[in-house]
Amino acid sequence: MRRYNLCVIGAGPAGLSAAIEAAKTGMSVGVFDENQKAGGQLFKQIHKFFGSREHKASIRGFNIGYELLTEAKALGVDVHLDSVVIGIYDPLRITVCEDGCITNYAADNIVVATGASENTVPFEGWDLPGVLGAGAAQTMMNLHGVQPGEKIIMLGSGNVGLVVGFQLLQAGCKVEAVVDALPHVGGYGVHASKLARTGVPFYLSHSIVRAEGEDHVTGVVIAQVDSHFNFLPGTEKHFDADTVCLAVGLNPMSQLTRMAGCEMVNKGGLVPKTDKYGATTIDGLFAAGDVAGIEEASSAMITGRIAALSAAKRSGFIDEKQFEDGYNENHSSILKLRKGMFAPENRGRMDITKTDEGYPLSVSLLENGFVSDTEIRTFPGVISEEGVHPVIECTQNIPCDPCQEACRVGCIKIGEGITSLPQVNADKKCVNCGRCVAVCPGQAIFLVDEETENGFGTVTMPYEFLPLPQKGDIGVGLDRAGKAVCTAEVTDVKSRKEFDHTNLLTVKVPSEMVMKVRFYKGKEAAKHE
Amino acid sequence: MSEIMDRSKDIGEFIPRPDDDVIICRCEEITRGEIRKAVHMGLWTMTEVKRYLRCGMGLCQGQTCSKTVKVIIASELGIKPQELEECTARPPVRPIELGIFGNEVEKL
Amino acid sequence: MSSIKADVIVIGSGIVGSSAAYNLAKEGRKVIVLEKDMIGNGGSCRNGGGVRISGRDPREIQLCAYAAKNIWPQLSDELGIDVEYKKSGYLFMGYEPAHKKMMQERVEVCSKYNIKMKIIEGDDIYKRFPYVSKHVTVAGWTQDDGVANPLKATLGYYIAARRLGVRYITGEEAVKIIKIKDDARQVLCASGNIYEGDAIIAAPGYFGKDLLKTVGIDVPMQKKLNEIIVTERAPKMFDHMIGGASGHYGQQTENGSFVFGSGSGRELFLFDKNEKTSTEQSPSFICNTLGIDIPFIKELKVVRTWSGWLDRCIDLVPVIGKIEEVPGLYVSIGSSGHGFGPGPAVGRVLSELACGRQSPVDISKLHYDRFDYVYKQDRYKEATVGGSFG
Amino acid sequence: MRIKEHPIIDSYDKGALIEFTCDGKKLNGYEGEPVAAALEANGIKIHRYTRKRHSPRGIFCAIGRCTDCVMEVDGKPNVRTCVTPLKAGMTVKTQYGDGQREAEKE
Repeated sequence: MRRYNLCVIGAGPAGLSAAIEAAKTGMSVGVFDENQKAGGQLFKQIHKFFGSREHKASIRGFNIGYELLTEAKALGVDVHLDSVVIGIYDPLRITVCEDGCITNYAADNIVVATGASENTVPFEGWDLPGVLGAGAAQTMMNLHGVQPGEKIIMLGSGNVGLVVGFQLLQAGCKVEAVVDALPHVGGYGVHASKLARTGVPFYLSHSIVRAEGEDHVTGVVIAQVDSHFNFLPGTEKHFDADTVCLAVGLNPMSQLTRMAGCEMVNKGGLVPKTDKYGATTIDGLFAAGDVAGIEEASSAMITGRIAALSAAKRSGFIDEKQFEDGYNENHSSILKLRKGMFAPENRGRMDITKTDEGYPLSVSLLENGFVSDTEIRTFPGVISEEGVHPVIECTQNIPCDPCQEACRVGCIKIGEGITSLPQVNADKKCVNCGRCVAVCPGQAIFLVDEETENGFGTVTMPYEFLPLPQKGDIGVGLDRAGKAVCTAEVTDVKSRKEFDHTNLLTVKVPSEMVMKVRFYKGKEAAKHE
Repeated sequence: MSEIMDRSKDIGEFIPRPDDDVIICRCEEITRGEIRKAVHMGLWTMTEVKRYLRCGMGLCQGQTCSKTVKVIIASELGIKPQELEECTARPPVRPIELGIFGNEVEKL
Repeated sequence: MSSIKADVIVIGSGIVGSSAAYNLAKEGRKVIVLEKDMIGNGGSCRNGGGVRISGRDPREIQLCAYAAKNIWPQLSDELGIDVEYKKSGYLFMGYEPAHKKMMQERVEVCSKYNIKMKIIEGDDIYKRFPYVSKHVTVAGWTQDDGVANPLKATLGYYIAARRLGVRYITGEEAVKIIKIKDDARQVLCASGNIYEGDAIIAAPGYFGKDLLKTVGIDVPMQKKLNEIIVTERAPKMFDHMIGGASGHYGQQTENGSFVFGSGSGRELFLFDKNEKTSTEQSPSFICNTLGIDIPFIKELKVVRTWSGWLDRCIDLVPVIGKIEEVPGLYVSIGSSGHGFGPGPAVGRVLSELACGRQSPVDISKLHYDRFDYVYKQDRYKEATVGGSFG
Repeated sequence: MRIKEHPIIDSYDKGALIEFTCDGKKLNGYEGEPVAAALEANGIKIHRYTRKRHSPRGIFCAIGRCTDCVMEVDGKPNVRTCVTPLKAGMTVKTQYGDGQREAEKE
């Protein structure tokens, strides 16, 4: 029987990272994935990642996918695509369906990195064509270049719902509403703000009553829910929509580990019980990434490396010292990500009212998806001074720090740990380079000049839509809530390779609007609203 | 090992709900009401409900509905979903043509 | 600790245990069923669903015929649940002269009990059963055999028995049968609970071997892992039971899935397997042999494979009946992989015996005492694999 | 609808433009893309009608897990269109219930 030192199941961020780390120690590695392409969810992730440089922050997911795949191949990893692992058997054997036959492979170690699939929520009409997973919509548009629909209702305001919602806009679809039964936006506030400022309304404490339609979705009725998620009569609201995206959480695809006989625990779905090294209760069987507990892709890459190091140590490819060093490095890296209000232990908490630094959280952000005009001024990234300066509307403790490094003149400081709120240092003079605006994965940084000429100022914002406005265009400025508040003239458009498709749009607006205007629409586009 | 359950314990009458007609298992087209009724007939585990109603026995093998089915059964029984044991996970994880499944080849 | 009392304590909630409980409850007896796992999670819910008289050992054929004729046809009406029983026949396929010889022996046994089994050869096979491959050269056909849905039947008995007031306690593992003076009266469970009745019916599957030992009853049996594959649904192709001399057996169920099991020959060496895992070899083996006999099945997708322990008795027929040396104890164990079809009858037999009446069908050859002295053994020979299951 | 221009994705990794049929109608798609993507691009949302309720179903998970998007592809029913690559000349049909195999359609 063909034997690998390490068989990795799943070629997503965790699996590929595990394969690379293991191959570096000299292990023979086979990676098996049921898809035709490696990369797992990475190739659907067209947004810039959060985190720090070591977590590949500010790099778009699909580019991380290419990097990992290239590295794995260079290290001689066998990547078996179109290969379904149908079972894990004792003693450490996998059965694979590939090339029209069944083959058994023996493994000295196995890393299961099968990821997660989407949760569902049943309501009347949820089986109609047009109701689909948010991840499914993402697959259709980002991998296959096909719009999943035209008018979309997004159910779920977690990061998946928010990120996919924004990507639907980028793909040219219209997002009619983001709906969530919980009273608070579940995902990062910066993701919500990106949607809200384009005019997407948020309906918190609401859920879908039914999807209407004969052959496919033609309308959606939502209604308010009480704290027990029961509908409140009389609050129904109808939308014309042809698509409903379900973004109601992820479920670890842990069947293989269950099949293998691993002890399972409940962590938002059944996951194999693992120790801090990724080892399950079966000797030689490890789990990494979402299958061991839902987190971001950045964390998945690290848990993949840790599992691979554990396997390498177990099989004598590295010694205790090498293992300790590798583990410590990865462990400290993941700890940085697992801090702040979105840390795994804070998941689902509704009672956090202040940032780690003690700033009151924006209530409007949690309830409406955007920070109010008065609230925004209370955060350390928002200052008012003469001349151009960054305004950082990053108001929650999320693990991310590329802005600090992007600023070469030291205007931006992030305190202890990467989850601290960025602060703008007024003593250092902003040089209007725009790097911070382009690099921020949350698109939460703006360059504001309160007065450039009599009664007018400028706002420079990140812009990732088509068609790209041109210098001299006159359109409307939208506030954080997506409401048109004034006429805006495009005075500059910067598109640089280093900005990686994040264009910098500078608009001229009345001075009293510079702390309000956060998005721009051409006159035509604004008229269609 | 399963928890001790006295199947004669009173879990109350079956009370119809307006959403009883909503499909839960998309493959086998089993509704919320059917699942709730099955619990009141004495089927108190994921496996028993599945075997009796076929929810989770279709082409996707419960990968879409099992979490929801679990919540429905637990709510009828008045327990937490985590207290219910999952149905056994069994190969093949994806549907595989029998001709391919029977074509075992050794690769060296 | 005081004991929990009923008229009869039944150990095991499989088709036999529940059938017994149901029949007793119908007579107004107070019954408690103790189940170590969940309802019917042993062989009763894990089999090919055959209700077969042909191909049976002569010692149990009457029991099987009794079930097929007197219970199965009315069972859906009786329980108020469609158990999907059909007297749709049984096709047994062979490939070589030795198989024909085996079939002739079966025909002989059947004819003694007035069951018509006939042998079909060559083109007649393909004319009547167009989906059978040319690899099959000889076939046996028994019209009186049939199929049912094991899940619906096993759970149906449970639902009906529970409706009649039978108290089922699941997760309650019987570990010891306690005698009071000469009679089996109490059952001690792992939980510490003690149940007491005038009679104890034990239908515990393989794991009851140790339980019976607590009153000195030792059935020579071992556990054996059997595996089954299930396909996607397909339009109805045939509604009868099928078996092949290469070892497979199964049916196309009412809902359209094909459910087929087989042995790969390694089963007896898999006794240390975790029950949750099927093996990497057997499903592939089943698919392979099945695909040879019924080629169109190769196009269908397998959606599930599963496994289960069967309680394989040394002479491949069960021990059923009253244990005279332990009064009050009635047993069904060791059905060796073909206990589903006769299951409802076995339950009825045990309920009759527990009520102090005679068995409605001759079970004398299935007596526990048959192992006591070597000269009593009718035959301890290894049966051919084909047709032994289902 | 196909996305003609995308602000982030410069190009999609697509094969050659080829023809296939859906319920007898000639359609275009790119070789190697999932059948489901080609259908969605052609505005086809209904993949099958279920057995019991005869209700329409389409794409749901798009990763081959939920099996809701199955259709009859080249004579075989229950083919997961979201993970089945499109080939030139492919015959795709709306599936009714469990569908029919070519061999059964006499």
